Amino acid sequence: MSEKPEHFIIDGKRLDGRRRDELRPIKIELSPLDRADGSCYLEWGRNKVVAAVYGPRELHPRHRQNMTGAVVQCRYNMASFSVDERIRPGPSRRSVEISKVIRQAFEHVVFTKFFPKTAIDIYIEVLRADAGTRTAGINAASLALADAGIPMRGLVSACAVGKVDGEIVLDLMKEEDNFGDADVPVAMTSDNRITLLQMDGRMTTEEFYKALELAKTGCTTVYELQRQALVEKYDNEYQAEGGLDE
Amino acid sequence: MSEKPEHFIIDGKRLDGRRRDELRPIKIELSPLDRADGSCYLEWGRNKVVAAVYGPRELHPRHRQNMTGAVVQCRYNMASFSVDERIRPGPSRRSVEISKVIRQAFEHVVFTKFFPKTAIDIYIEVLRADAGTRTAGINAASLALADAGIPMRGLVSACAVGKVDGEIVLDLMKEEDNFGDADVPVAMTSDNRITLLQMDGRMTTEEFYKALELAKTGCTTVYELQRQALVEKYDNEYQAEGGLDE
Amino acid sequence: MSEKPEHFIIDGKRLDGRRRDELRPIKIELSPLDRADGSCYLEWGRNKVVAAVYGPRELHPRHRQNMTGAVVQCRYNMASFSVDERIRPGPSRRSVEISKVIRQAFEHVVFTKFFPKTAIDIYIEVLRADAGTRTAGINAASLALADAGIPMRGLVSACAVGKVDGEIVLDLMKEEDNFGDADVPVAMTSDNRITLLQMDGRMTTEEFYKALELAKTGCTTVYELQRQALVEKYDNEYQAEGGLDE
Amino acid sequence: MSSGDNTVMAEVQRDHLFNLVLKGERADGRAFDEFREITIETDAIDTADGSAMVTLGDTKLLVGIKVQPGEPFSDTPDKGVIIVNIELIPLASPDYEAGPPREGAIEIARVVDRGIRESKSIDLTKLCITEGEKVWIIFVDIHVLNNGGNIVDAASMGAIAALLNTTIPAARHDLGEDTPLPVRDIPLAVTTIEFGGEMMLDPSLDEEKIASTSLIVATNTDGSISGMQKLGAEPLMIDQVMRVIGMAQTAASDIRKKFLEV
Amino acid sequence: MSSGDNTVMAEVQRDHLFNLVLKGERADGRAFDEFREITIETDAIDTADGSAMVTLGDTKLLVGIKVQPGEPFSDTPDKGVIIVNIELIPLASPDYEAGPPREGAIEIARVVDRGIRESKSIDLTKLCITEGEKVWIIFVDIHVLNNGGNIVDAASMGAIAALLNTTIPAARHDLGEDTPLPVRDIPLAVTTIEFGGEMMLDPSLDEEKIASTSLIVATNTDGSISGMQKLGAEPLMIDQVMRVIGMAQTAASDIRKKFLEV
Amino acid sequence: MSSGDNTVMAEVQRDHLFNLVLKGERADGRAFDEFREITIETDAIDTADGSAMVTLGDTKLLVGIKVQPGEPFSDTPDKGVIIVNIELIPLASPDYEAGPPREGAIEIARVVDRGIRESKSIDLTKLCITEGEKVWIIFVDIHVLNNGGNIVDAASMGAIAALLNTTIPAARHDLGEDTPLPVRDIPLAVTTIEFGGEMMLDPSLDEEKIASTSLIVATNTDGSISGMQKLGAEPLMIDQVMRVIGMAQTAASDIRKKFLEV
Repeated sequence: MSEKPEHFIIDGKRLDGRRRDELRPIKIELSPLDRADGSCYLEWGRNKVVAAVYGPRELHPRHRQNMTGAVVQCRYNMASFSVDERIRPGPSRRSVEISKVIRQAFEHVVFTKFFPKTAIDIYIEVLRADAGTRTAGINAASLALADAGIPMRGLVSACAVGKVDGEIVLDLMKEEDNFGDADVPVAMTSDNRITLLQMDGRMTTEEFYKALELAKTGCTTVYELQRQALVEKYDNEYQAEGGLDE
Repeated sequence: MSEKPEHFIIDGKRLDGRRRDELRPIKIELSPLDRADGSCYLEWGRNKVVAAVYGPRELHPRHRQNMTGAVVQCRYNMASFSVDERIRPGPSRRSVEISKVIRQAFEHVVFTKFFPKTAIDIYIEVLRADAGTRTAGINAASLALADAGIPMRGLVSACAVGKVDGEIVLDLMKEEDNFGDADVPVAMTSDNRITLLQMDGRMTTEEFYKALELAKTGCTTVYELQRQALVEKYDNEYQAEGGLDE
Repeated sequence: MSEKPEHFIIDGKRLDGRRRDELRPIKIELSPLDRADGSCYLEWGRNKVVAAVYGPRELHPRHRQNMTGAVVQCRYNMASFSVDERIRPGPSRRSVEISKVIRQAFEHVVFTKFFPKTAIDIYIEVLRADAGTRTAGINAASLALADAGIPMRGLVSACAVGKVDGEIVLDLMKEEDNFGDADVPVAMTSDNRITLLQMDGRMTTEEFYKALELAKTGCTTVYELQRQALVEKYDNEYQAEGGLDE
Repeated sequence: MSSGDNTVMAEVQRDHLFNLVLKGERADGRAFDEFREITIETDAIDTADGSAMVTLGDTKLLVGIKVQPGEPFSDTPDKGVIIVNIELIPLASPDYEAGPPREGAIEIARVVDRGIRESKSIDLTKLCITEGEKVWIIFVDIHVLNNGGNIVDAASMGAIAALLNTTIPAARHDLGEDTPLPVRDIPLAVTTIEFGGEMMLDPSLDEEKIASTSLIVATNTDGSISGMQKLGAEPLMIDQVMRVIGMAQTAASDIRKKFLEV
Repeated sequence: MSSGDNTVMAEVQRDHLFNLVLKGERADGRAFDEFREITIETDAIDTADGSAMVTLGDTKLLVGIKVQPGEPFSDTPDKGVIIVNIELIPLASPDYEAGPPREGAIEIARVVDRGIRESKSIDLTKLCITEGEKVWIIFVDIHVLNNGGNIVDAASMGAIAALLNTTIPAARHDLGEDTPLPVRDIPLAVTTIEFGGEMMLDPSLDEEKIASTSLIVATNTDGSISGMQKLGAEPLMIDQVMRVIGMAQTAASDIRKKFLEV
Repeated sequence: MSSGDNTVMAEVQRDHLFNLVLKGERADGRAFDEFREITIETDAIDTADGSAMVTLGDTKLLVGIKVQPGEPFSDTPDKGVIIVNIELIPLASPDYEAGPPREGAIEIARVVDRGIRESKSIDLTKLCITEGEKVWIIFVDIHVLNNGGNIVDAASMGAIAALLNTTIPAARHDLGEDTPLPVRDIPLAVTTIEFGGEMMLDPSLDEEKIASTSLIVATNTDGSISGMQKLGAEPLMIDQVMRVIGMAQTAASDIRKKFLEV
């Protein structure tokens, strides 16, 4: 466990050299897993997460089925070695809550009505955690859903905003998350409809408004990266299948 | 944890000033909860318990249904803060046993045959425990069943008897229960049919007979209080609905 | 916990006086339990195990049923007082694994096809454990299956072989198991088809071959004892029923 | 009953409430920003080190606090610990089942917990007995007795009311004299639901069931925000969130003044 | 099989047993106050610190005692601990299932436990090693092998027989010399069922299934009562209870003399 | 999908693979003793004290090692502890379910565990910090990401690769300087399936499903055997077992040289 730094922002630069409104580097790999119907591996700073989607598929036990649409299910899990102190395998209160809010982040965008009685299962595994695993997981899951061909209104993009040294900053790194003043994870669609919103810490109303606006620009950047990853994949497949000749 | 007192009875008076055959004060409030089909809040000395009844209602899973009558179910639970030392939430071996004997205390009086395939659920929550929570719970549950309109042969009334300083006394308080020689919880119908009987401690046959006879008078007193509470409630409802004009 | 002995074999004799290829004494009692469909009590050295078989019988829940044959199930369990250090009741990772390999030791010999949708349940209780409880359990279960009248290709017989002081020996006793170099439990049919094979420790290929050959002779001896127990039982029953006059 | 959620009756009720909203009304006659009747009775349970019985309309719950010495977390060796637990016992609703807490109960407990923790209402460093070895553990157990809707707000009121009422039982553990638990702020979580395009405070059970989405906002005495949680599938726009924050601040301030700053 | 409880066969059997009772008879020819054959073999398991194998008619069970040093309960720092556990393993009956102990097993274990504890048969203060820190924990594990009815009485006999046979393994734990466990009394629980207006001791499996109610009474060498538990829905009158107590005392006295006071 | 195991499609596939075997072929063109492509990337996760990402054909898994001080087992007070755990998380296969590890996962973990432990690859006495009080506990957590068949062999490679890559984090715990974990041998478990009378290494998912039986053999650098486990109902003859041992030794030796002895 590191110590609280004296300052988080020095000469306009954060501890890892980023500007206040700058995201950590993001790397996306689509379809790394072939058993799942869709999957995505995503690195975000030092976070490493993988998401897989199965479905629509039969839902058991039957009494959990919904006659009028698919049931979206989500399991967010951290590998026992993904953090400094080993985590006991199995669900924790934290992971149960995060699984729930992630599920609800997608219920609006998935066209569940097309698939009554089925389940759409989203699995997120955190292999290496830095701050922001839930938002990293959402971004990966969003792409895994697309990769699985699940019909959606659009992608969901997520990032956190927070407050350190009295300033609103984008995409908290671990020290900022642990010792900062506030953390606000946000997920939204490309037309800025918020599907996940949580808040930890303490902020004034004005600060909070600034934070949401900053989250909007962060999510827009993430959305562009997600879109680009999908375009590249389909370009590659198109060419692999013979391009115009097909 | 208090120390064992040197004497439990001094000049014919017990530690809280009661006579050997005297009950602690009882206070009854009917229908305090509106979600349940019937409910009752009861104070007995420093015990505070609340009972609620749901049913007859559908019983899941189906293989637990009885084709020829309702299944009576009971859950006795102590709030974690109801005693000096915090109790971990969830069932304990003690609460499982007490739930079972309370359930059996009612199986005789409820006309289960009228409601095949259903469940009648009795929930008892101990909010503040002194000695005698199971008998307090039974008295409250009996009234909650009546309040829910469940057809019954009659009310069940309960109290404990015990032995301290070599004497048989009615309705043990906490010190008498912890440090006394014997504790006998009893539940019976108004015609003295015993539906719950347990015993802890050591007694001769003669003492035990005296104890049961004392329990009988205790239960009769309790029954009168229960009856009065029901009468008052129906009087009030009758007047609220317009009395004779209705 | 005893200390590791300096030598396991002195003048060709093992710690309990046995030769390298000698089994501990085995005692078999058929049908000791009348609730089960078949049962067997077996002592093997200081091991005491009892096996019971129920079935073929209905299998719940239904989704576990196999339309084309009986499902063989096995539960191996050690009584909490069966070893020096008390065991917590309930399944352990060890007992789950042993239950599985024992089940598979029988799946080949039981004619499961005759009994679609049913379960054949094998229960093994270790009352007193020395080394070799799983093989003792298999030998008892084999007889309990026969006692229950379950149609089988033949009996399964089991014993362990191992390595101590660099030599291959039959049927490890506790010290040999705890401090020896290797332990190989084996189960086979009377025509030497291996249905269970596990190995712990370290052996060369040559040693392992010798071990398997020794296991074969051990299993043959066990088979003779099993067969004899069954013959005696049926002889007794035949005479009890009136012999030739019947 | 819960199986009836998708039935004709549910449809009819939904339509009825929707039509009311169009007219600016609620089924029980309240204004959109109006709470149901609140009562808070502290010192309800003398075996607890602090307690409060809360009613909010038909909702009824009991919060009991137990304070015990115990080990600190390894990453905060000089701080006490707060553990918030909620029991949605089957006595309180036909929809609750016995068993370990489910998703919903865990979420509520964690939201209430964060509201208290993040507001820094309790100075956890004052709960240290011996650094790295022994600190005071504060168990906040929320026992729901009747679910009439909006458990979160009732739990939040009950938790802070009970904490304000709590004594650290140092004498009982031979650790000096009993002292009141030092509480520095009064955080309150307020739930707003969105339905038919309108925002409403303090949802009743029926309103809760048909809400498209809801947003819980925890605010402090100085109006600052110390917790937020969006529930439900429908999305919210930034301006809606800001509007809800304003409603929550006003409502929390009212409740704080009326019931908690005594 | 258990699903057959409500079937025609169950009806027929019930009628048959009822007709027998009217004639003062039981299916196996016993008198109403007569026990089935009992055998008690102690020292059955040498890995246990005490043990007893009991057969009671078709019922067969094994009791093993383990004595280990451990921490006392905080409210009785100077007393040893007795923990009675019963395993109704699926080997013993087609009606038992694998898994954690259910209501029935917990009740039996607790009734047997109270019979021993409340009789003060074991002087728990003699099991204190270091006050507040270390005491002897006595695990009484009851392993049912064949359920032929009346598990409680068999378990009660087995538990006290095994305790009488128990050595405190002090040497193994470097805590002095081994000593026999000091047992001061021989409590025995006896079950009486009510059926057709008659009271019968030691119910067989079939009788147990059709009993309206049953009463377990634990008595001591001096005839005093140290435990009681009513099971089943049918009520009992005070005079019936007193009659049952008499039957239990006589039966316990017989068993004690024949099998336990050697 | 798993419900399709007994269907016509499964029959057809079985027949197809059987016909291939008769011609000495496998569906993916491999020889019977040929492994699929292997990659092992160590140091994959910097929060772990050692780690390895393994791909074996379509199978993908991640092994992370955590080394922590803790108490030794009472019967081995001077030895460190290895705990192998495998998580068959539902992300990795449509057939896996969330929940505590089942029979299959427990068996794999125990087989991999024994392979390492029995080979004496890790000198556990070197992991003792204070005898009887504190030793290093080595948690080997195997996280399966994609089940493409033959999890055991991939897990075995990953476990030893990660152990070879492990540092004992003594400095973090104020217990001296960090040192590499001392690994003395490179045990490898190799799975052989029997199908249509033939023995095949490294079964794909389809082959695994139709195998009659399989035998896992763990061997060491010197060719000695340090673990074996037969799975499946079909029996094996002694000569078959010996043949499998030879195949496993050769395959393990190849993999060891190519990937692990660097």
